[in-house]
Amino acid sequence: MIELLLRLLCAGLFILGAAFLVRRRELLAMLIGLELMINAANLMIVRTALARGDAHGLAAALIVIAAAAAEAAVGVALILALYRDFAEPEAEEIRELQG
Amino acid sequence: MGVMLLTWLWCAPALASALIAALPSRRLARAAALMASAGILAYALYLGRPLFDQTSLAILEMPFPASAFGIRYTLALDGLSFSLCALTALLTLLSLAASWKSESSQGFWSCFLALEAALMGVFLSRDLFWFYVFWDLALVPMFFIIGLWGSEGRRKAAYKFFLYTAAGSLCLLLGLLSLVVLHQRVTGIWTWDMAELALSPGPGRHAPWIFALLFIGFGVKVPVFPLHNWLPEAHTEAPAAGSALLAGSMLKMGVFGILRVLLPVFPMQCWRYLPWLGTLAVINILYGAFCAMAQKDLKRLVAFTSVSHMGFCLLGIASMTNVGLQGASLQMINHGLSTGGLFLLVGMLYERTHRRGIEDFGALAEKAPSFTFFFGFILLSSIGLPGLNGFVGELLSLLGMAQSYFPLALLASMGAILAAAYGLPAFQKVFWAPAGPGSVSEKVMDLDLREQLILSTLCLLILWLGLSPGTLLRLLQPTASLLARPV
Amino acid sequence: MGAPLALIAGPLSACAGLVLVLLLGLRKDHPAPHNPFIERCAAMACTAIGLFFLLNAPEAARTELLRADGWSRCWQALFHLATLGLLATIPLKGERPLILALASLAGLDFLASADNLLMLFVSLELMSLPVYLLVWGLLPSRKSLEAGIKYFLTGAAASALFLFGLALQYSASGSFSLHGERSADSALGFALMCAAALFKTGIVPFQFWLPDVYEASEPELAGWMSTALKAAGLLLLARLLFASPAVPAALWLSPLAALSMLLGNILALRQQNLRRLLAYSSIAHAGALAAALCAWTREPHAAPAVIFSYLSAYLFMNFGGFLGLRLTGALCVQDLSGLGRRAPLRSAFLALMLLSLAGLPPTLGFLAKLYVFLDLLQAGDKFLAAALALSSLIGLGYYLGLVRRMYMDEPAAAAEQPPICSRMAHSLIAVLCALACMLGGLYPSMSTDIGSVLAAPAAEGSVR
Amino acid sequence: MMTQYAALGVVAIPACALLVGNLFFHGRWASRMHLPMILSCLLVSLCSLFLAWEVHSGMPLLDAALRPWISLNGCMDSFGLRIDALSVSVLAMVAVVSTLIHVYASAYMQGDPGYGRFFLYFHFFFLSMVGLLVSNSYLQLYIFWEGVGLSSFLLIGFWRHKESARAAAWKAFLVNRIGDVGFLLAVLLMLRYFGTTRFEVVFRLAGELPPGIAALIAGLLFWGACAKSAQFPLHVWLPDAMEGPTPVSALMHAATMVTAGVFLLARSMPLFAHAPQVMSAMRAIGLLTALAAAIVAATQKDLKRILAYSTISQLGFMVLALGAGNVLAAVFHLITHGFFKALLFLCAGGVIFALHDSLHGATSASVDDAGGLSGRLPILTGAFLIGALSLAGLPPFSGFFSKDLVLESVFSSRPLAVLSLLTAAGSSFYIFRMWLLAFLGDRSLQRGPSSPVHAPGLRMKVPILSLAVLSAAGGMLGAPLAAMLGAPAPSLDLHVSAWALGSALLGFGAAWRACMSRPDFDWDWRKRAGAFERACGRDFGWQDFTDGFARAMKECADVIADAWENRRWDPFTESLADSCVGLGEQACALCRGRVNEYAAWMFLGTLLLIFAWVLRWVSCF
Amino acid sequence: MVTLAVAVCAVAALASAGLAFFSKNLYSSAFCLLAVLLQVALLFCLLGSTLLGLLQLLVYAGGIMVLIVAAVTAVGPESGNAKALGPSRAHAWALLALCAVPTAFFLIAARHCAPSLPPAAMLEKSMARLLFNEYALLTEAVGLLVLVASLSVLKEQHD
Repeated sequence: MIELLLRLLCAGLFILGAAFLVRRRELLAMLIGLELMINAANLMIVRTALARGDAHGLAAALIVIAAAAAEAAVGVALILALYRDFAEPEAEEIRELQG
Repeated sequence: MGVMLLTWLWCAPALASALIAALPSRRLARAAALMASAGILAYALYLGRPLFDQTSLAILEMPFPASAFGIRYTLALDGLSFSLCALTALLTLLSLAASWKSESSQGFWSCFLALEAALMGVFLSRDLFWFYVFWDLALVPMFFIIGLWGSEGRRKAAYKFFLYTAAGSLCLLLGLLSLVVLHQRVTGIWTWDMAELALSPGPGRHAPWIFALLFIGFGVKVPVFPLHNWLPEAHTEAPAAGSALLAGSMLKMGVFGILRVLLPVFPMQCWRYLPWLGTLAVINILYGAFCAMAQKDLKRLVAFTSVSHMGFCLLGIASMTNVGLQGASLQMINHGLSTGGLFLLVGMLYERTHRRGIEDFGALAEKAPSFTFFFGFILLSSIGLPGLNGFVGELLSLLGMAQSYFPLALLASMGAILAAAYGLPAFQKVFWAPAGPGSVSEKVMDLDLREQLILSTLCLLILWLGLSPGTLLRLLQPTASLLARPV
Repeated sequence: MGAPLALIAGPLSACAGLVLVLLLGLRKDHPAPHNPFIERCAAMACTAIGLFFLLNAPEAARTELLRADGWSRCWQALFHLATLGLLATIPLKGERPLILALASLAGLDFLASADNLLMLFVSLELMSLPVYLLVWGLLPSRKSLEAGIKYFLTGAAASALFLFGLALQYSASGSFSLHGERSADSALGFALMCAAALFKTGIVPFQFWLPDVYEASEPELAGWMSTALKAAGLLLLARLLFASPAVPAALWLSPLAALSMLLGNILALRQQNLRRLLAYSSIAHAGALAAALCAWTREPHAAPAVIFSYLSAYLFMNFGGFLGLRLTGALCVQDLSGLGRRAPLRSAFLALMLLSLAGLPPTLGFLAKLYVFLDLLQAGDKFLAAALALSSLIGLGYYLGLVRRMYMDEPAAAAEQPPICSRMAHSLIAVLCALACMLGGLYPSMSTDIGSVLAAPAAEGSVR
Repeated sequence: MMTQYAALGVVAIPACALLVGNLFFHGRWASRMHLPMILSCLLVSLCSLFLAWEVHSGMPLLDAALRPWISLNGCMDSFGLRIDALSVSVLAMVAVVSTLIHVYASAYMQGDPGYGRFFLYFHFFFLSMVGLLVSNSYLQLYIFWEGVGLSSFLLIGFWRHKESARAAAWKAFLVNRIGDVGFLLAVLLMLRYFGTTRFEVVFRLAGELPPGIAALIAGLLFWGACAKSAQFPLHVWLPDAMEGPTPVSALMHAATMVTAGVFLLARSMPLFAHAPQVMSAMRAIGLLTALAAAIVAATQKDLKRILAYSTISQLGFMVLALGAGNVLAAVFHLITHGFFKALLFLCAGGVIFALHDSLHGATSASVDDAGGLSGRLPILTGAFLIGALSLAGLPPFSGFFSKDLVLESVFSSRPLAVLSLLTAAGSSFYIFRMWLLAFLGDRSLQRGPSSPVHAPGLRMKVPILSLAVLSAAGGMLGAPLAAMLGAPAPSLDLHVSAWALGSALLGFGAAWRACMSRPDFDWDWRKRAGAFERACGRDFGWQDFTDGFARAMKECADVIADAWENRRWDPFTESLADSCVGLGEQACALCRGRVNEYAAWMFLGTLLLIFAWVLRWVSCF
Repeated sequence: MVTLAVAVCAVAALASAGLAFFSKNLYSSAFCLLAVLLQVALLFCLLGSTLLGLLQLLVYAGGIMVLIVAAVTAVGPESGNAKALGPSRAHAWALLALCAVPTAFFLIAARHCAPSLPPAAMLEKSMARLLFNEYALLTEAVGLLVLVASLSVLKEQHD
């Protein structure tokens, strides 16, 4: 039961995160979506680790959290730079490169 | 390793090409190119001595051991290769001599020698890998020759030439590779050697496909009927020397490939498809002739006659008889001489007037009698007047077909009628008819000594081959009798 | 010492270089833009030392995370070689790009020897995170920022896909080993991870970021990315393919490969920006590589060597191609008009690279393509072979179009001609690339020779 | 030994003369080009007469291979010489007549800007014909056969500024090519079945051929001969060929070109013996041609055209004789025809030369332009009369004997006999009509010119007179010729001679009645039956048909080259490339630079991968 | 009991994620994200790893959320113009519909999962040991990653 629930939650979070990327046009919202996706994965890892009593999974979760933090930092830095230099934090606005 | 005599035959022009590209002055480059090509011709003839003496049937050179996938650098010079190499060397020399006055840069001369190197490589290689390398390599200098030194439409023509023939090359590549891979799969031996792949058991049920791929690959170069339409444009736009070499040597690559690869590997298929191949050949002959008949541009006309003449090569091959194959081989040489000569002549006309239209000229016979003589002579060779070389090749090809399948020979011989129908009116219009209002005939000076020498060489060869083709046929015979269908 | 050295020689040298550059950067405190020559040399020296160790460390070794053998060493050597080129040529206004490149190199090295999904994920992150910053930072402009953000967002999404796949595989097998237990979850997991790998390689529905990013980056960086990062993606793909449950690659990879080859070349036909054009061409080349990978799953014999030969050939010719863009200073197609007369040597170099990319004999590119053809035909994959042939033809269309433009078009007005870059390092590397492309093509046993080095892992079956 | 040298000399001397003329007679010397040529002709005549004498006195057949040409496993041919009765008899006639025409031409062409070139071509014509006669294989014969075609092309188009001359030259070459292809195919078949085309081998083995093949070969050879000897349906080039200078016409009609076809047929008789169907076709075609051409000749006005149709008609007689298997008759008629036709042409040329001033540059004259010349050109009048009498077949002129032989050979069949007698009457009619109108007619009625006429010079008179003598006395050659050919000596069959004589006289009477008794008859008749006259002028529509066919071919070429090659196929191949670029444009619509879309595509791709995997996984269970 | 708590948390997390997606205001999106993160941390605790829960709280709520909120503050919560973008709504729904199959597969796969064991003791301790022994290199690599990330921030300051 718990398994099913958690799987539902993981899938839901992951798909919602993807939906952020597909449908939201604010870059920061897309970042939020990314965090959701990572969290979904992390939840899955932790659940497995705890269910199997496997310390490797926990270590992995910790490492993933750190990596996600690094990624988020880079993302925020990029978006802020765009805002600061060009004041356009929208996906729709950055379309200079195309074709 | 030895001295690698044959390797030098393609290495020498390659090196000369690189050297000439680096020379500081145009005049120096020109002289060097001419000397180099003369030297290469002499060297080629020197190499062919044992073949002439009939002390050996072929010279083989395999200096290196086999490498990955059984690729092995192997060169062989037999009668067929030798005659094509000599033809290439000769045409290069004559074409370069004919463009002596062009103020082209070093690149021009360099490109021609590079082209010569690639062509020599094609005619010498016995290893399919190297064959293909040279085959494709030949496109590059020709691309530049057309694209850089051609006439107005050169950019498009060069592009079209390259892409069209490269499409054929890719088919060829696929076919060759399938052949090699299938051979390996069946026999367990990696080999790219043409001789070893002959009658390969590899293709099996895939044979029709591989045959088709190879045929398309070679056919584009020949060119075979529906795949011919790169040729008129390339010929028309190329500089005279370029079209001479393109027609004279490059088209031969296709026929050479058919003789060297397609026939030995797929004799059964060839026999089975004989009526179809023959039909294609006949279509080539008649189609080229009909198209030539309607042309208003001299160079385009000559280009279409090429299509028609190469049809005779194909006809001889399709007959799969000893005589027909010899005829096809001979026709290659003949076509090289006569069409090469015609292109040079049209080029000389273009050099003087920058016009090529039939309507642009008239009454040249009065202005330029020796020009008229040479043009008429080579034209007669091209339309197959007996006593000149063109006739011998056509006769043997037709005879071969007559031995295998007479109705096709009958149809093909209509080409001889059409030849008169396209060649002579153009000749009459340009040389006999009074000059029209827009004519540029006044600008035409008669040939100077250099040009007369070039053309006399060709004419002498034409006459010699017409009256005594035996010498050359002896060289070509071993290949032909090897490939002929046993009676 | 031998065994651990074999394991971490690559990343260690990269990290050492990174630290060295950081330390050297401390000696002066002014942040003004400058060209840090010493730092560049230090970074290159460390990378070269790493390369040296890699080539001279014959032992095979493995830990829980990593394993070192001929296979991983070869890839690491490739990465080091590419990075050396990047480090030597990248234009600098501070030492930060060096640090980022070295960090990414460390990630690449880890990726090559990783034997553990978690390690793969972390190295993937370590490989790509600095590149987002490099793309953004090297050419600080709106375009580069836009490319950086696009790359980041899509790249992070790919990482998330990988991560979720990893979690699924973990839940299926209870370990992060590549060769764990199989279950329904791992089917999903491998699909997700493969998607991430395809993203890094730039295979068709995952390729959209690639032209944008290449267009906005410096040519050297784009050249490096198209070789090193693409190779990494392919490596990842290969790993997953041979660890994954038995889903035949023909089912999903071959259509995608064919699509990449064709679409990449077709899209490149109409490009005006040269970097974008080369980006599309690199998509097509990735398709060819993926095709070779498909053949690998059917015909395991020669394929690793084939893929590696293709990649090393591609390293020379594509890096050379981008270098040619830098050397000629050409940005868009029009800039090439009449270049042949203005800068004969440079345009000859660029033309050689383009013809090599087009796969014309006797260049290295031809040999690479020939191997792939052979491989495909050996595997009996006629469909892919035909697609490759067709795409080569289309590719020839634009490569040749560029050559034609260089030599057969009238030059633009003098004012509009782009300036020509003349740096020693560029010229030197260009000469190297040209030599490799010309002579390599005449050396048909390249693949078997590489194969003999790679043979060890292939025989052991670790890759499979 | 002597005979071999003489035989070789027959070919070698003209070749040397050509070489010498080509190399040395340039510039000022071009006007002396006739010297080496006439000398060579004389030498060849001597050689050939010597050979004829030798053959007559019983020299065995000379058949020598000189040098190999194409040798494929020894199955092909060499260059060689064959001197036998047939070749030597025709050769002697050709050489002598050509010599005379050469002499005549040197005067006739005096002052023409292309004088040197003319003699080169002219002599090349001669060389080709001589080579053709002494060939010992079909293949070698074919070489010279084409050489004859080429030189006729050059000579008919000699006045190259004239549109009509160019067209006629092309037409001659083309039609001859059409015939040549038949010959070529016959050669191919011979090579296929015998491995060689040497006469002796071919004739020896001909009996062993499958019956259909023998007929095919014979038919193809006949087709080739039809073109050269201007038999229906390939005769269309000959009337137009009058565009060349008159000596060319004389040479072509008397000695070189048209005789080649008859010679080929005579030569191939052993082969034709195995193809009776072809023989009957030859009879039919020969007779049809003879009759039709005679009718057409009777309606023509142009001097040279009348003679041209007359040639066609006479050639029809020869083919008729050959079809009946009578080689002697054909060859004999060939020789006498050579004499009197050359004579007639030279006379016509003399008339044209004489009327030069009033023709305003035209190169031919009609009977209208001439008329009533007898007073001013007595020699020509007399010589022409001799030629006409000979052609009409009145004794004792040469034509009488040869025509008699021809009629004799077909007399056994009533329809053939009637028709050929009718033709003989027709010949008599048209030639006397021509003579009467041109030389005796009333000037005033014929609106003839009154400007002064040029009397022919010595160099024109001598050939004319010599030929007149030959035409008059050529009948004596019958017996030696028969002896040489191994046929029974011709003896006059009085029955046949009477009929022949009667028909000739009938023709003469009709001509006299038409032209002299009512001088305006000719013109009234023209007005009344204009349609018939036009039809005759176009060979009863056959010319229209062939012209239409040529036009259709040209249009066909235009359609292929333009409508198909240039407008369809070429653009199609190019559009393949363009469509690739177009596809790129379409695909670019997908890359609009929106990062959301990138992500969407990525997820879509991932989903597809998942589907592949899941499907696979599910299908495992 | 735990199941119920997990269920509540899960539903809450999903709901707040949905809210985040549909709210037009970036602030509220960020706060909804915070809620999701908190629920996930809670879930970690509920499932048996308090340490990870705390870390999640620290890193995400304390680090990442601060970053995001700061960024939102800098950028402004309202979206600018509201042009249609990217894939249309229909396409997005289609994509979502396609997701249904793998999701179902994923949920059904729960049956094949290994039965859960009782929580092992000392799990977190062995995790720590792992991080500094077998996974040492991994830790190093992540350290490098963080270094790179911090460089990006430094870059911000430099330029």
